[in-house]
Amino acid sequence: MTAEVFLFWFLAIVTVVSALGVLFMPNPIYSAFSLIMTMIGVSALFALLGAYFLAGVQVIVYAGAVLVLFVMVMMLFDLKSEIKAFTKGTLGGVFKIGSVAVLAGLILSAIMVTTQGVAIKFQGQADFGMQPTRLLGNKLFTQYVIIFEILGALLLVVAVGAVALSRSKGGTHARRID
Amino acid sequence: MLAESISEIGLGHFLVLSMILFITGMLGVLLRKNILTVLMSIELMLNAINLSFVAYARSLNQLDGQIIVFFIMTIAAAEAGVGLALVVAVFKRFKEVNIRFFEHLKG
Amino acid sequence: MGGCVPLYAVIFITIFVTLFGALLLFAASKVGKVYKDKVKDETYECGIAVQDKVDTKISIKFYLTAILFIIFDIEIIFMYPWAATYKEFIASGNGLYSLGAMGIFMGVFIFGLWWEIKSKALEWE
Amino acid sequence: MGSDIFEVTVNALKLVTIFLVMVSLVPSLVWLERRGAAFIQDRLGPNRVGPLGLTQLAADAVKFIFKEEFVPAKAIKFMFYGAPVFALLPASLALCALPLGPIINIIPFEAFGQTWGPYIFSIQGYEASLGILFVLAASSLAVYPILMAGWGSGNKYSLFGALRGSSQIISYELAMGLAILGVILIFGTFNLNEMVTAQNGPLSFSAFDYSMTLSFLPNWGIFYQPIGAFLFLAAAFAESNRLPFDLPEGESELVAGFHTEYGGLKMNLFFIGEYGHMIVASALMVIFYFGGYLIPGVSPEQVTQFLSGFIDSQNMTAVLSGLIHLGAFSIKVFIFLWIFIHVRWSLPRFRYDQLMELGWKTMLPWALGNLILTAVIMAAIH
Repeated sequence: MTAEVFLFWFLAIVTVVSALGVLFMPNPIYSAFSLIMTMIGVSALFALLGAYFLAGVQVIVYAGAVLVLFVMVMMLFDLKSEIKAFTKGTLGGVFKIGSVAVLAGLILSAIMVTTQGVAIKFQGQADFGMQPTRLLGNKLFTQYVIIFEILGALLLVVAVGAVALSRSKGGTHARRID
Repeated sequence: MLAESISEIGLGHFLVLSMILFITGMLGVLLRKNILTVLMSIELMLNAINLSFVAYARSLNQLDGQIIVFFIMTIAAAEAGVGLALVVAVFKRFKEVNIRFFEHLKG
Repeated sequence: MGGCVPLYAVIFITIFVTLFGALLLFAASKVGKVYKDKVKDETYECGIAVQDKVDTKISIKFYLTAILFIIFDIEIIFMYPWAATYKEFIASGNGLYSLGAMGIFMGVFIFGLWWEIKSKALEWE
Repeated sequence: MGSDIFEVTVNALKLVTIFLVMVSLVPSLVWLERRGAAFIQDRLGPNRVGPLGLTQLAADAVKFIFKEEFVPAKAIKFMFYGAPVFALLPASLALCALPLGPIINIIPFEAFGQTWGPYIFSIQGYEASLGILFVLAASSLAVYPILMAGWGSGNKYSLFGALRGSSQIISYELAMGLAILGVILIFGTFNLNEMVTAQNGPLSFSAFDYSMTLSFLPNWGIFYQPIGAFLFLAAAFAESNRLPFDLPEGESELVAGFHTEYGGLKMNLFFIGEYGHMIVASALMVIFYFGGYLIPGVSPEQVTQFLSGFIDSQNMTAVLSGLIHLGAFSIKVFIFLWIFIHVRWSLPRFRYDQLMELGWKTMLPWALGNLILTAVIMAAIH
């Protein structure tokens, strides 16, 4: 068992357990902390796959920014642990879980069929230095430059939208004419 | 066969792991009542997709997959920003963050 | 193999530090004497009787700051690969192209920042 | 982790040592801070326990451990205890990724009837190839202990302190990220080791086929990024919650901020985290702008050559040279730590709106301007 194999199983267990934590924790704030753990685990998996830049970005963006916002919003709501964390309806629940199980089976069989003999070779394949990041930057600014600019515009729209939403004095009926 | 699949890590392993995370996120979206948990589950699903993209990028030895992941992360962050701004606005109005709130939106 | 050294080391130091803190806390909880007291267990509010049902009103500004942080953080993250490759672009004679591509992006960024400042979204009082 | 037991042990010991040095630096820094404060305010400071009051450190440590264990009734136990433990993590993770000295090459040697080596050791916990990104990622996790403490204490002052603290940290992270971008632009790499080696030698500018060498100045980042260095330093103060940015603890408004309910060892762990951030920030400042472990005017090769005049063993020379550079690095870091302490006792605290205004409306535009200026100059002089 090589180092990578051990790391993979370790990280797989960490991510799956904490992902299940997101699903089953009754208190959303614990769900959030569980999700942080998942994000860090996924980031470590990225590092294992040689995507060092993405591993860093994953932690900075998800754990360092998005989840901070989630936790802060939960503090605003002052959410207590919910007794009924899941939606009502036995029949609906069975139907949902059943359809998800069918989807899982489909994906699994697709993976089984398509990945016969496709292996990731860890030894000596990936370059763990600065070079992949430079190549990524190069590609981003030549081949994908249009998408990059569009995303810049998208982020501007999101910033304006967030400000506008926080301006609204609560809900859609706030400024109705009486 | 089993021993081999434990000691040899291939693309399939990462894809199956990605699928498990995706399914967990999906169940969270479908089953949880709290809208914040639903949003977090969506983030989890996007993460699962990212993982499979990076695994493919490594397997095919191409960086395009990684760039797509970079874009997905941007979209996910934007989605979280707008989604939470909406949730805060809704909470200020109705003091309620459960999914059943959306029943009020009918007609 | 080489790429895995940091991952192992990072996991090692994470576990070590966590254990160090936890054990220290555990040891400290064993050596000191504990006197239980109902009044002492109360939340500290400068000696005033605890106001139990507080409707914690937290300014919306904190969330707005966090949301804007996410967006600007992403934009800054986009600049990292650019900064790493800028020297190469200059060396290969495409410096102006790279600068222009980033200039448009940066223009959008600056416009966003200017708009936020102008619309008083960053105003605290 | 390594190829044989010796290498693995040394690497693990290195990590543990760096962490323990960080932890044990904190009491000395606290002593320095108290004596320094007394010096600045024309007082004596702690001088009773031992020579110069130095054993005050040990007395404090013993007191912290023997303090009564206290949990408020309303606290959420997991968060309340988890916060101080996790407060240690970001700083120690970041510190382990910093290059503290040059790489030591060990040629094969005989010991215990066996040949060991050759080895390559770096005076660094681990070399993350994208060092800056790793440090940024680790320090972006520093928000969570604060939020956990604020939430877990079940106290509204703690909660407000935590919200303020986290908002402040994330706001200044932007300015910090942009200031660091200037450095990346200059050196063209994320790797901290490459950055330090790029700062070797005398300062030389070259533009339009002209080149100018100032042999009396080292080739440090500060001469390329003066504005960036200042912005980075200011942002580092805010990131480590130090005065004039210690709003999360603003005792005039919030009792003691997010650690209102903490006492004894738990409080001490928060302290270690905060001072750890200070150490990391100073070390980053040195690495980005002040040549890292390099001694001004002397290159590592010259040091090794000089040492080999006295010592025969090549391995001993390498190790000794490494230690000398580590010493140079420590001196530089200590200068910045002293600046941290001096500023704390010289400047008053900001008001919260002033703080946010400074972060978003002053430092962010300046950092952006600095970045654009750097990029344009780099393109122009080519």
